[in-house]
Amino acid sequence: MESVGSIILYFIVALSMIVFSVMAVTTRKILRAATYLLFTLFGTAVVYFMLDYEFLGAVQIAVYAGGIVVLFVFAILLTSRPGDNTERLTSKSRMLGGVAAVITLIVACYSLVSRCALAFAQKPEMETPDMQQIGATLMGTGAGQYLLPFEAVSVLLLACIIGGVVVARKR
Amino acid sequence: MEMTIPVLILAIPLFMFLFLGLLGMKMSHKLAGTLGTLGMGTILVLSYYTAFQYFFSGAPEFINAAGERLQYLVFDQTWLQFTEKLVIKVGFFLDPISAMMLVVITTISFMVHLYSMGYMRDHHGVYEHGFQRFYAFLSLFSFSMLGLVVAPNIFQTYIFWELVGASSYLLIGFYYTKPSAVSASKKAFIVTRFADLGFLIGILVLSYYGGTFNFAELTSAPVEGLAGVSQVSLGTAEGIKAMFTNSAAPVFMGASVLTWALVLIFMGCMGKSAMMPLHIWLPDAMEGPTPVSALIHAATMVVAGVYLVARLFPLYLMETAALDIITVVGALTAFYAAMVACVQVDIKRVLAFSTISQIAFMMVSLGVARPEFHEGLGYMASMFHLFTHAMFKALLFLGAGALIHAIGSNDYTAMHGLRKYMPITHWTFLIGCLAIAGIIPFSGFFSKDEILSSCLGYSWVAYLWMSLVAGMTAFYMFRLYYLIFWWKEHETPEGHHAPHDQPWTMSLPLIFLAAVSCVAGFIPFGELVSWNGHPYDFMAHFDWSVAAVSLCVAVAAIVLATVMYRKENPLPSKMRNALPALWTWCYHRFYWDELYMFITHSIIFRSVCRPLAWFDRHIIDGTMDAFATVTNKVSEAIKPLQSGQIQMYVWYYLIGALALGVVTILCLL
Amino acid sequence: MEITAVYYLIPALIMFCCGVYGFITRKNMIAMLISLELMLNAVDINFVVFNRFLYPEQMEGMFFTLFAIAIAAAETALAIAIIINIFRAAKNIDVRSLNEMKF
Amino acid sequence: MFSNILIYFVIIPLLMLAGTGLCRGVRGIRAVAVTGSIALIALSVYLLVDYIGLRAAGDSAPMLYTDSWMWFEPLNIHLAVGVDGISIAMLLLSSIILFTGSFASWNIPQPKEFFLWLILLSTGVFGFFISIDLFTMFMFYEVALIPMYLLIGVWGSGRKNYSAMKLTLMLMGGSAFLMLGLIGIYYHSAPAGHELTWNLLEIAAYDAVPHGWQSFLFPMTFVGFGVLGAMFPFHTWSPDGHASAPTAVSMLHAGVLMKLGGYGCFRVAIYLMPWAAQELAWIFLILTGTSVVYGAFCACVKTDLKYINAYSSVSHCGLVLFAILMLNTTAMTGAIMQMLSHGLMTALFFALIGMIYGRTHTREITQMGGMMQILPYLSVCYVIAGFASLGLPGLSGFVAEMTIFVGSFQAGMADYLGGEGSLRLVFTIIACCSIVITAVYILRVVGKLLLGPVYDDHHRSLTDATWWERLSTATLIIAVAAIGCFPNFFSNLIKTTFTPEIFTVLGM
Repeated sequence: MESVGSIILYFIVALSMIVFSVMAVTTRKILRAATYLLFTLFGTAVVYFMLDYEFLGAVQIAVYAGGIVVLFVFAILLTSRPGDNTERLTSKSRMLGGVAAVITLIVACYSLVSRCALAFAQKPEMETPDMQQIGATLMGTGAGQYLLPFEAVSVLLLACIIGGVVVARKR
Repeated sequence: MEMTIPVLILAIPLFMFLFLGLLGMKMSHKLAGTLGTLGMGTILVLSYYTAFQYFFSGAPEFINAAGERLQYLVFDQTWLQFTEKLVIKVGFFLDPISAMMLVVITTISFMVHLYSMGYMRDHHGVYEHGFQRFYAFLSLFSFSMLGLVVAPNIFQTYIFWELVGASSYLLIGFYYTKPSAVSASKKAFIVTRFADLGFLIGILVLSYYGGTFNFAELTSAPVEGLAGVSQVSLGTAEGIKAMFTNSAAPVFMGASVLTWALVLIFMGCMGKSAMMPLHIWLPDAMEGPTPVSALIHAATMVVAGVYLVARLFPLYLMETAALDIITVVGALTAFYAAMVACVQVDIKRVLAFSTISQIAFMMVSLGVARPEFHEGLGYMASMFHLFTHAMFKALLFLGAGALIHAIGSNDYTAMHGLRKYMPITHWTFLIGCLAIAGIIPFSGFFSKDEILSSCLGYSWVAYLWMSLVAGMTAFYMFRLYYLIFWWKEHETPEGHHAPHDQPWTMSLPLIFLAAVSCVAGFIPFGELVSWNGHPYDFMAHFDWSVAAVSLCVAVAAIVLATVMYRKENPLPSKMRNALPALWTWCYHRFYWDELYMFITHSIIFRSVCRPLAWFDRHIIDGTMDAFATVTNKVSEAIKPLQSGQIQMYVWYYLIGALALGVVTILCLL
Repeated sequence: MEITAVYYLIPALIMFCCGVYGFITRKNMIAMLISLELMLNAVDINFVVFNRFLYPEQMEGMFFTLFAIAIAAAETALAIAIIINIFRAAKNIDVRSLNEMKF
Repeated sequence: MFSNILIYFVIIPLLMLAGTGLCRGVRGIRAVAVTGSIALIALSVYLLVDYIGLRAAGDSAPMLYTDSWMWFEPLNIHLAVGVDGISIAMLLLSSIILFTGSFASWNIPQPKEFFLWLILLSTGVFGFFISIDLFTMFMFYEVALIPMYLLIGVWGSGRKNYSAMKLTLMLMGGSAFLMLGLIGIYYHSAPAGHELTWNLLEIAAYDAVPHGWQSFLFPMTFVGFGVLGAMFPFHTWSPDGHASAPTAVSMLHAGVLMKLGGYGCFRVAIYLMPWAAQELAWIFLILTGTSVVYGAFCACVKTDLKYINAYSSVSHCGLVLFAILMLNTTAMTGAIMQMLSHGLMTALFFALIGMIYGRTHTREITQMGGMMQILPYLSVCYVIAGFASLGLPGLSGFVAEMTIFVGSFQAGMADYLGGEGSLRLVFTIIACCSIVITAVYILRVVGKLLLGPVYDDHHRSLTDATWWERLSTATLIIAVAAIGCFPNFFSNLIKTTFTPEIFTVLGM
């Protein structure tokens, strides 16, 4: 049984996530969309905290909210001209997209609710993984440890930096 | 008999061909011609020696105790083995007719070699272009023809049959810059090739049932104790016939298979010997140099058909239906050719049709020959006529060549009254005409008389028919003779020398052949050649009543010709105007060429080849192209799906994923 | 009231569907990228939720999310670089105008 | 591995490839090509002599010099080699044609690239003829096909892109059938309990392909190889392809590559699936019998020299496949001889056409005439080639055709008298008719092109053959005449393969 506070918190977070993500895709101002995305990402971070993954929540805020959204904002500012940041969606395509999204939602929800008993699992007790443990797992080479993907991601990031520079470089 | 001389007889001309063909252009004209003639002279000596040995040495492999002539296989060498039994061997087969043919071929060939030394150069003594090539081809022809007559098996005959065809093609087309010569050579080759198709199938049928290609095993029985010696035997031929009749399918389309085989082989003979309806190539073949016409298209190659029928004669005796066909074809051809010969203007054409007619005589003679009547007189008569005809027809052709050489034209309209200018030619030509007309004592009289006798033994219709043709022969030959040498005084065109007799190289062959034509009739041919090797007295079968009648007919025809053509007079044109349709048809050779033109051009070319080629390009190839076109079209059609619009891709993906999800859910329900 | 896994999964699902909607309707490439981030984020939540609710003693889901975040960052950076480049070349970032290389 | 003589048939071309790659300048490349092909001729002659010696010593194995090296274990694929008389004849043919082809492309532009591809192609050809492993055989087959696309597409003339594409696609289509057939054979190659194998000899010895599968796999392999053998109605790549190809490629293609088809039909389709060969022969007899006269008729109306020759190839190669299907020793011997003969004379034809085209820049016979006066050497060679093609005794065409006709007629009569229908007989006679039609189109060309008056006075200034052209044509003519004059040597060489103790599958 959860505490009432956490239930209330849950609802606030869930509702804000849903609302902001809907707004992020429906708003016509692109900068606003980025802002709503930021809020959604914050909500996600909160979810991580609620599920006792504090490190993950911190990463989410630092990388997503702090890095990626800033990147978006820069990009928007670089590529938008005044008055150009509105786009008109035809009602037809909007409707089609909406229908597709809704059908997806229905299908997924239906299968989740009616077919997936695991979805109703109780939250078991868990110790919050401490930093030492996370660090060891990330740096270890044994079973269930992640040095190789870690290094792969580092290479990817390096490649991405170089690639970004090369692609965006002015010729 | 040792092998050296027969091998040399075949090897020397082949060597001369290769030698002159490869190196001829490097040597002078005169040297090439002399070498060729000397080579041919050597073969002449060797062949005479061989024939003499065969006929007169009395060796046990040539003649048996009963005085019957035998067949002797001098050597043979496997050339190509098809199956255990069917083997093509190259060999040398001596029997009366091949020995006789050796003499004929080498004599005429040598005369032609000699004659060409004079003929193939103009009045200033300049040799014609390709003179060496001419001698090379003559050597090739001599090689092929000798190989043909000495063949011990039918496949060797076929091989050399094709080779003489090819050398004939090369020689007819000798003046290859002349389109008419080119098309004549092409026509000759293709028409004979068509006939050879029948020959080939005939060989296949015969060898399948008979199980052998060898003449010795088809028509003769081996003689005990002497290797390679055999004797003509009806028993063997009956054995072959039994193989046909005992097989699972002895009859095909109403005739026995043996008849089919023999008729198909005869089809090859019809092509080579220019029997109707495959005769159309021979008149055109006169486009070749005249010595070639004398050698190939009068004396030797064109009688190969007769020779082959004679070679297989015991088998033909087994199926008299095939012999009847030969008789009918021969009789019709003889008459037809004689009719046409009566109106032609080109002297070589006249001689060509006369050749067709005379070969048809030989064919008829073979067709009517039966052992029951005068011990197969027809066979002997045919061979005898082949021999005499070769001599006098070569004489006539060489004489015509001399005229053409002197005048520069083939038409008698440019000649007339030449008897004073060219006496040697005149007299030799006259002897030739008398011989072919059948005037005693020239050679043609004897051979023709025997043919008529054997026709009489077969049926009186055949006798009358052939006598009529004999009369026509005398008529058209003397028409030709008078138109060339009499008719009116010769008018030499402005700026030309008066025609005169030819150099000795040309006169010598004429005189020699004329002499032979005078005396050849007295050769006791029956002693030498008969269908089964059994000699018989020639005079015992001589029918004086037949001889008298034919002599009368010939004389009457000559008289008619004299009346009409000796002096310029309006009688010929009157006769022409009396029967204009007949004259036109004869003059145009009964439109056979036009008929063939129609068949080949309009039917085969336009209605078969062109539609097939169209079909190939448009239907077959079109189908293949259509595969490509359809593939292209389909890919063009589905190319927009790969629009590069990422959102469209997401749509496709989403729809697919949703459909999959829905289906899964529905299935689980 | 017990907050079970489905309570987290449903909002994530809605977020995902919003991402889908945005991705297939928006023409602005940056907006599409934002939608993409939404979808990625929704998936991340799922990983974490399943890890937390079903296998609390393991950390695979968490680490997967961690790496996903890192890769998302890289991807976004590169995508934005490309978008800027496209903008330089085409003077707009409408996704519909980007099919010229296709044919 | 290097102790086996056969492997050198692949190694020498590979060395030639390396040599050509390293060479600079056209002289070096010519030297490499000529030296290499002389080495190959020498090798095949040595092999021929040695082979005859072994056979004379009584070695009656189906294939000699057999050897096998594994190169892909999981599927049991070997580099297995071995030859019999037929393969040796084909090797000799290929090396002669490569030799003459090198001379025929003496002055080709971009010689380095051209010879690289040409030699790669011949590597495939040689490899194909020495392999007895189906997979390796197929691999070499593809190696021989692919360079053709570039050789025609780059060095060709006329509609070369179209032709190259068409040729490659059609042959690849055939390969698709073939691959299917070969894999099918592999999976039924051995009876239960034995390891599956690609080895021809083992498959033939097991004779384990079930009849139901044979009737599916036989058409696959026969059509697959038949496409390359220009079988009606899959022959249309041949006229376009040959018309566009450069001289040496036409020579190699018509002379050797089309032989791969006939060889494969015999070696794979019939040798491994004799039951189906007997049951289904009638379908292919009709097709091949048709192509014999069909090709000849089409050749009668074409005016482009290469088209005429390509259709003539359709006719002659049709005869090869036709004879193979007769399933008797004589006809099959004839088929192989026809392959040799056609290879040599068609190479000669294409060489001459290339030489004439190189001078007059036209291949239309209506645009030329009287070449005999201008180019006597080439014209005489052309006449000889024509005579060989129309089957003049003393040249190769005659002996091959006669062997085929005699053999087919025997097979046909055996069928007819045995009450098994007269299909073989009828088609034999139809095929015989081709000798007349061949004469028609050959003499038509000879008459139009070589004889008669000179058509175009500009042609009068042309020069006759150079020494390399003379060498190349003379070699081919000598080879053609050698087969034509001494046929029994070749016939016996080939026939050993069909002797009962070796070729038992058909009960011949």
